Amino acid sequence: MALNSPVFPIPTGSLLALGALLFCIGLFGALTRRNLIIVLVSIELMLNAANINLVTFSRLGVNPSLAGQVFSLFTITVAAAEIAVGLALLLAIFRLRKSSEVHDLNVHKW
Amino acid sequence: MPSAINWLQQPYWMTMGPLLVVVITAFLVMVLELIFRNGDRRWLTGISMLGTLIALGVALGHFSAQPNQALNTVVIDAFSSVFSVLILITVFLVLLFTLDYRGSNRLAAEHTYLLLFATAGALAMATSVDLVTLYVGLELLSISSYVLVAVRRKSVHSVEGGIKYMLMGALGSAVLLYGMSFIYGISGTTNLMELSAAAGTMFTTYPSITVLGFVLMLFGMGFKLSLVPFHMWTPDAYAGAPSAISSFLATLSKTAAFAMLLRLLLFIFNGVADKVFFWAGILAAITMVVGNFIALPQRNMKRLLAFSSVAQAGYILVPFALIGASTVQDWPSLFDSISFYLFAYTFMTVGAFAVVHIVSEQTHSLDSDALIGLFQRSPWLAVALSIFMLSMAGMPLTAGFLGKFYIFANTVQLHTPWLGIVLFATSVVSFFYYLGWLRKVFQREPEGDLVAVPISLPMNTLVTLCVVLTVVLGLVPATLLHPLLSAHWVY
Amino acid sequence: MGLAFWFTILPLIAALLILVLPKLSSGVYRTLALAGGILSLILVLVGWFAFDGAASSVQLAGRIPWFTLPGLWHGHNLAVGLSFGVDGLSLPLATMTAVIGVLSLLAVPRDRQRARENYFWLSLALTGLLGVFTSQDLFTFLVALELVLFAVFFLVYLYGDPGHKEAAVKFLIYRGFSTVAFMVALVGLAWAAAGGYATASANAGNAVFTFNIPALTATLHQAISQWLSPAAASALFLVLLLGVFIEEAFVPFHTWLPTTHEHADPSTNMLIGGVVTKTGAYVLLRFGVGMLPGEVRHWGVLLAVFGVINILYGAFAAWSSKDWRRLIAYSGISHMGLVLLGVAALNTAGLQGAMFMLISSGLLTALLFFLTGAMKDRTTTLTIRSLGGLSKSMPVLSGFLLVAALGSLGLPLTSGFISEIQAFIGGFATYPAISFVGALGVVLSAVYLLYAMERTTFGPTAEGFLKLADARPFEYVPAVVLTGLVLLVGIYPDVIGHLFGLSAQALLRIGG
Amino acid sequence: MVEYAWLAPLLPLVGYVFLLALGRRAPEGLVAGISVILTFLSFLVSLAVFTALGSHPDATGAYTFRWLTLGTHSIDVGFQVTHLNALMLLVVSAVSTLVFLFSVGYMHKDERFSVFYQYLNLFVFSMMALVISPNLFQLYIFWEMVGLCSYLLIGFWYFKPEAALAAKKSFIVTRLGDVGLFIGIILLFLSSGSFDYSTVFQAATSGHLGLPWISSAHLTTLAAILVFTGAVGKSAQFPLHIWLPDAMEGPTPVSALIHAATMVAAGVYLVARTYPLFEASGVALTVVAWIGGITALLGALIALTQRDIKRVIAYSTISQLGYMMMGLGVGAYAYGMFHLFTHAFFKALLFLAAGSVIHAVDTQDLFEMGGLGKKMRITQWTFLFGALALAGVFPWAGFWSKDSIINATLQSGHIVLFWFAEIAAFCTAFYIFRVYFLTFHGKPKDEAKYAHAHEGSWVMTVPLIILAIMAFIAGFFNTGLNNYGLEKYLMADSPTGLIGHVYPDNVALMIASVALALLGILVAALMYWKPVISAEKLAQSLGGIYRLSFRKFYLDEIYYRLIVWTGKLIASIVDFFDRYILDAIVWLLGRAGYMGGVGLKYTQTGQVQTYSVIALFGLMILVAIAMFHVGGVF
Repeated sequence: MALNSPVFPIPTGSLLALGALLFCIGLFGALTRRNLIIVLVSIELMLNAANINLVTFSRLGVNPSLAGQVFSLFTITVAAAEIAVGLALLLAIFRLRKSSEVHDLNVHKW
Repeated sequence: MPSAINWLQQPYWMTMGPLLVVVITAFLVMVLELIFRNGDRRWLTGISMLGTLIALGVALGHFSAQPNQALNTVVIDAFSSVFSVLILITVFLVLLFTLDYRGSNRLAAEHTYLLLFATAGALAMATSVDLVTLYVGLELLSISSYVLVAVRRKSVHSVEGGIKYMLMGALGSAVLLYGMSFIYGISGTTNLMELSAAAGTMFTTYPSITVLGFVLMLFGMGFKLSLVPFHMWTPDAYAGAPSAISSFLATLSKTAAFAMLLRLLLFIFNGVADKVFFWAGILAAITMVVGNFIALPQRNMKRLLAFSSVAQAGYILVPFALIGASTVQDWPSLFDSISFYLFAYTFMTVGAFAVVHIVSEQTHSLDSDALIGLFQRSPWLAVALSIFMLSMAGMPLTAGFLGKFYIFANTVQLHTPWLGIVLFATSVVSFFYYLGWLRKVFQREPEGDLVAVPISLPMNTLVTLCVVLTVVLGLVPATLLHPLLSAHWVY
Repeated sequence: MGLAFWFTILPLIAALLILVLPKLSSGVYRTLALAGGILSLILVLVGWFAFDGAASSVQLAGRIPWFTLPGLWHGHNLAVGLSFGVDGLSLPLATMTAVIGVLSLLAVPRDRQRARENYFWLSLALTGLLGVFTSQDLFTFLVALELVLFAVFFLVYLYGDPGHKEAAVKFLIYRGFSTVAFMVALVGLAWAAAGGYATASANAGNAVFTFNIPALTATLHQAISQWLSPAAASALFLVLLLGVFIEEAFVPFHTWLPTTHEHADPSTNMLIGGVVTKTGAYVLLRFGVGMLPGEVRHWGVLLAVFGVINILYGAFAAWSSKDWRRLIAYSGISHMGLVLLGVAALNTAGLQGAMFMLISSGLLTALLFFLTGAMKDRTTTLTIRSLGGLSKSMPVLSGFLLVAALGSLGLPLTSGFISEIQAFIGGFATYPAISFVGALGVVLSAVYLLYAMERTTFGPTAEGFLKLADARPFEYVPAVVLTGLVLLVGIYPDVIGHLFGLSAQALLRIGG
Repeated sequence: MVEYAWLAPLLPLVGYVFLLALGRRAPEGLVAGISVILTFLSFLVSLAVFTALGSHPDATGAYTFRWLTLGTHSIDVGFQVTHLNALMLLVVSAVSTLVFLFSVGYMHKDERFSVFYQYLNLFVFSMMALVISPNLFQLYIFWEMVGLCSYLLIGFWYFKPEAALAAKKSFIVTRLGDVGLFIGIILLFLSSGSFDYSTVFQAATSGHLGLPWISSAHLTTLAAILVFTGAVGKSAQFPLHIWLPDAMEGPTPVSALIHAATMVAAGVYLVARTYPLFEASGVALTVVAWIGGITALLGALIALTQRDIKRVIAYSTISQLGYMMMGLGVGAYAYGMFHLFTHAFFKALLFLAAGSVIHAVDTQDLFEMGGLGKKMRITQWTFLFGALALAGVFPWAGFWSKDSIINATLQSGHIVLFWFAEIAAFCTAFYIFRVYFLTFHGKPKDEAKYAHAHEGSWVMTVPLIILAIMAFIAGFFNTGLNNYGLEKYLMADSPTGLIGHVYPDNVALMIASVALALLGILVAALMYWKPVISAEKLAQSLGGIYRLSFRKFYLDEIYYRLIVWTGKLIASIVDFFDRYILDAIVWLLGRAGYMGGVGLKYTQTGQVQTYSVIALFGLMILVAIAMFHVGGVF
């Protein structure tokens, strides 16, 4: 949906594309990287992709509103909390396994 | 100061009652926990239980209340009341469960208020009608449960379970959020009521985006509900977490997720029902089949319960798939079947986890052989476990059978009998492993090397409660069905 | 409150008492279970006097509202009740169930390990079976079926010869599927009566969603005549038929029956062979003929052919079976084939013969299993080749065994004959050619039963068997009662004949 | 009197119940006393009924009450006394009374003495009830009951494996015929709407016996032949005769009563009872005649060479029953029944005499006996009477009845059958006197046995004497002397006063057959009394034929191969299919399910990223399908 507004030269499509790109990069990282930290970071990327979408829509959406930006603020906070917990857990497992590799999470199987 | 007075008299205090009570209790407990650092601090759990009970009272009060809403965000309707009540009952049972952890295997004290925060999140998911609050509630629930799973910091199992849950959960919520962003984008609002107004046009103008949004959100929910193929974290997390927490994950977080899913479906997607709900049906079928078959060769008790909970989630998803084929006047029966089965499922699952916990604590083994001769070691536990298992397998005169039957009747009346057939056929498969446990339970062992199973007071209470509720719901389903019947569902 | 309700529920009460009572001597549990069984038997017999034999309607009925399923069938509420009653078909079956139930309780050895569970599950199964025959509400009917399924599973699982656990699982899975089939078909029927599966042009004017069986029967006939689409009707019937085939152990879905019988405990076998294998045929009569007569007529040839296949297959398999219990199981299959033939004939004689055969086969199978069980106590084996000359050491038991065998090979003045000839009269009336083939079964049954008798009671007595004790006093009770009933039905069949006749005509009248 | 005919069967039933109550260990005297007295009473009743019916012939109504309702029809039970029935009643009760008396001596000191009498009483009851049953249904019931009694009594000495086998064989072989009867009466019921003889005959003769799938004429023939198969089984006609010789394993009084005089005659009775049906279809009658003729000849031929005294007499029974069937078949209804009447006496006599011999020397092998005449006068003379009667020597009973049958065969133009009958007659004379000479004349072959041989007590001799008298005079019941009373009596059953045909005596034929009989006796005498011709040499000279006769034309072997063997084959095939194909499939299915579970289980690799990838694939598929579903992207 190419929906151009006279004020902003940047077309919405490209912003959404940016979001999608970020999302995919994040997803790829989350699925492939060996190191837990990188995986967490990739997940951050995905959340931010969503944020970009929200902000875009709140300005250039079908019927723009502030809700999107508010939403993104919430998201950022939540993401921060998530990462905090993530790092805590990472430390815990590092203490126990002396490794932060995703592959070493293999106690539970079958 | 009059203005203050009528500010205090605003209806939304009442509307958000349960949520507020839980949150306040949570903070209170947190503070107290900081103050009293040492000694046996199970009285904190006591306080939390008290808070839960108060909240429960308030929530029950809502049944009689007329539907209304506060701040365009939180609503009271039969929907929210039923789910709030269920959530609060569940957390009460779980708290009771946690009382059994003391002495050497005491849980880190945080678990008490973490549970309460998670509950607050769950309540938000059940009661709010705004994407933002729904999302925040979901995250509150999830993040607390990540920590809860990993609550035993010194145990690899626990922490690894936590991390796996966390990674998958985060992934899920990210995708969910991405989907929400699209829905917001084409409607320009996050409020469900406005969304439901806009839904029709939304779909006609941007069908594919709507459906994309739906599928992405379904994916996110799918993780919480551990639907196949998003279920794979389930056994690991359940096996890793302490049994109390596993039961919490299996029941409370699923209830909340179902509530949220139902909310979203009804408000946003019911306009496009026939287009999207079919996929829910497919998911349900796959989930039932895979969940039951994968459980067949399981020996680890908690993993088996995890898979069984996967299968059960599949059963509960069936009515969701039916909404597509239904008209508004069919909804009450769908809601009833969903909520009835959720109640039944909660009681039998918590009970089963409790028994498994007791047995594994005594034998220090999670292998199902630990159950051998249980009937001699502790007849009461054996009978209780049999009742839970038979109820899950769908033996009549237990809650499980009626729940299944109700769902099945719905599939028949809404022209999707194949789902019902899959439901019962797969539950025949499930006989094999549920009754497989009972075979071990009733297996005869030489009297000599048998030690009676010690059972603490809270556990005894818990198991008794679950047994009673399971049987009562089976024998006198009216106790639950008729209140549901009287509730006016749609806001 | 109807009598039917009470005699159905009494064993359940006994079971619950057994469950809740503290640990006591097994005698107490035995007494409790027996009390429950005998009381319900007495009530059934009272029922015979209270029952108006001239009316084919449901009598002694009573209904307690149980609960309501909100909002089924477009916002209406589906009220489910504990509703029991008997008509001419179910009263004799209920009686047979009560009798065999009590006797199989008696047949439980007094020195049984874990007597408590045994009596508990047995009483539960008894309630279930009575419920199957007396339910007037689909939901209670299905509940009863499931109860039977689980209770019998545990009976087979807990007691029996080596291999009984596997047999139990086999039983459970097979019958589980048949129960599912019934659930699908029956709820489907209820739904069809409520206006479901309507053809495009039809209007389901006065459709109501009800689980009440008589009401359902009535509305279904409107449904069939007015709105139900033929395809749906056929589909429902075939699903029901599948259930019946598994439940009734018809070839080729029969393998669970010999396995179960071969390994289960005598008392359990009495119940399984006597009653549990009759529920399927009851479903076929009550819901197949009663609700979808058109379909029965339409698939009649198929039914008749399968009936004959069962008769012959069962007979030949019995001929070649090495173990008495397998033999009895297969002869049961053969008998049930005759039931299928009778139902397929869809005339009074055929249906009446089928009903008689249910009773007859039930009594005879129970008797045979009791006697072989009693023999096994002494000889420790039931392998036909290893027996012989038992008439010398246990003339009484051998005598009863002979009567039972003659009964099940259809000798006149036993219940077997009267069932056989009626079923064949019905069969020949409708499907002469098929029935001609089926009549071969009359010879074959003589062949395999007399072969087994010759090897068991006749001939020189083996050394080990010379000192064996004959029937003990308490063993006379089941033997005499069952033999007496077999002879009673054989010598004066009208005791149940007039009831069956009315029910058969009622079913056919419905069929139109 | 006729309306009290039900007393006749009732009395033995009372006896049965009474003995059952008394138990297995009841004293012999009591048991025997009750039984003999009750049967004698029922004999008196029968006699009264017989005479009463003679005086006013129209009192042959049926007394019935409803037994079971079948839709619109109802099945009745009750009793009906026609002249035929009355005659049968008389024969049955008379012979059984004598046999009961005889058994007192014969079964003396047998540990199951009481049981023996129980069975006998039950048999007599069933037989009489069969005879007076008013419809085919009740007839079938008691038809099976007498079969049961025969089964029980053949297997009375259950510990003898041969006895057990013989009992089983007799039941199953007769059952083969009974199935025919079973189907036959069902077809008659369906087509005529009733089991009652009268209704059925009505429909048959008026041609209203049709069914949708078959015309009346054909159905009549079919039903008649099916009914006849029942008779073939019961009366041991070819090809189902093989059970009767083996049945000799039972106690000899049983052979006399059941397997000579009464039960085996039931087949003949059945054909006679349903005669209108057969008459309505010519084909059926011809079949009856030929089967009868073949049987008569076959039985006689086999009897020539048997070594076992009872078997010889058994085969002679088969052959005589053949005569009766042939008689009915050629339309000589009255003569057939007449022969049944006489045969009952002299054949019972022969068996009892043989029994008394066996009792004395306890062997059944002819070639271990000899010279017993000196020690057992009465037995010898009575046996001689029986033999003469059987051989058909003037003026003994057999002569009159058999000759009238042969005569009828000739007159009715069945030439082939006539020659069969004559050859059979010659053989009959030969084989029975072979037995007579081997047993009572010549030198004792086995001294030991000869030593303790002795005449039985009065209970055994009295019946012999009475029967001997009957064997002599029974023939005169249907001669010019009493103006053919018997046949007139029997004919009274039909309104027209004629069933089948009767023929004037043919003196030339009489002389011829007597000569034939005497020739047979002479040959026997020359071979076994005054050995002029050596039996061995003769046997060797016609070896093939001799062996054929001695091995009973190998019919047993053929049947075994043909029927039993195939049956067992099928059975084992079914068994195999059941175990190793059906059950295997089921097992495999279960296994497959479990294995599927195992397979799924191993998808849980424990690698969280694998989990995510799988989940993502799920998402991809969902998105793809959903997009396709709503039609294209954007």
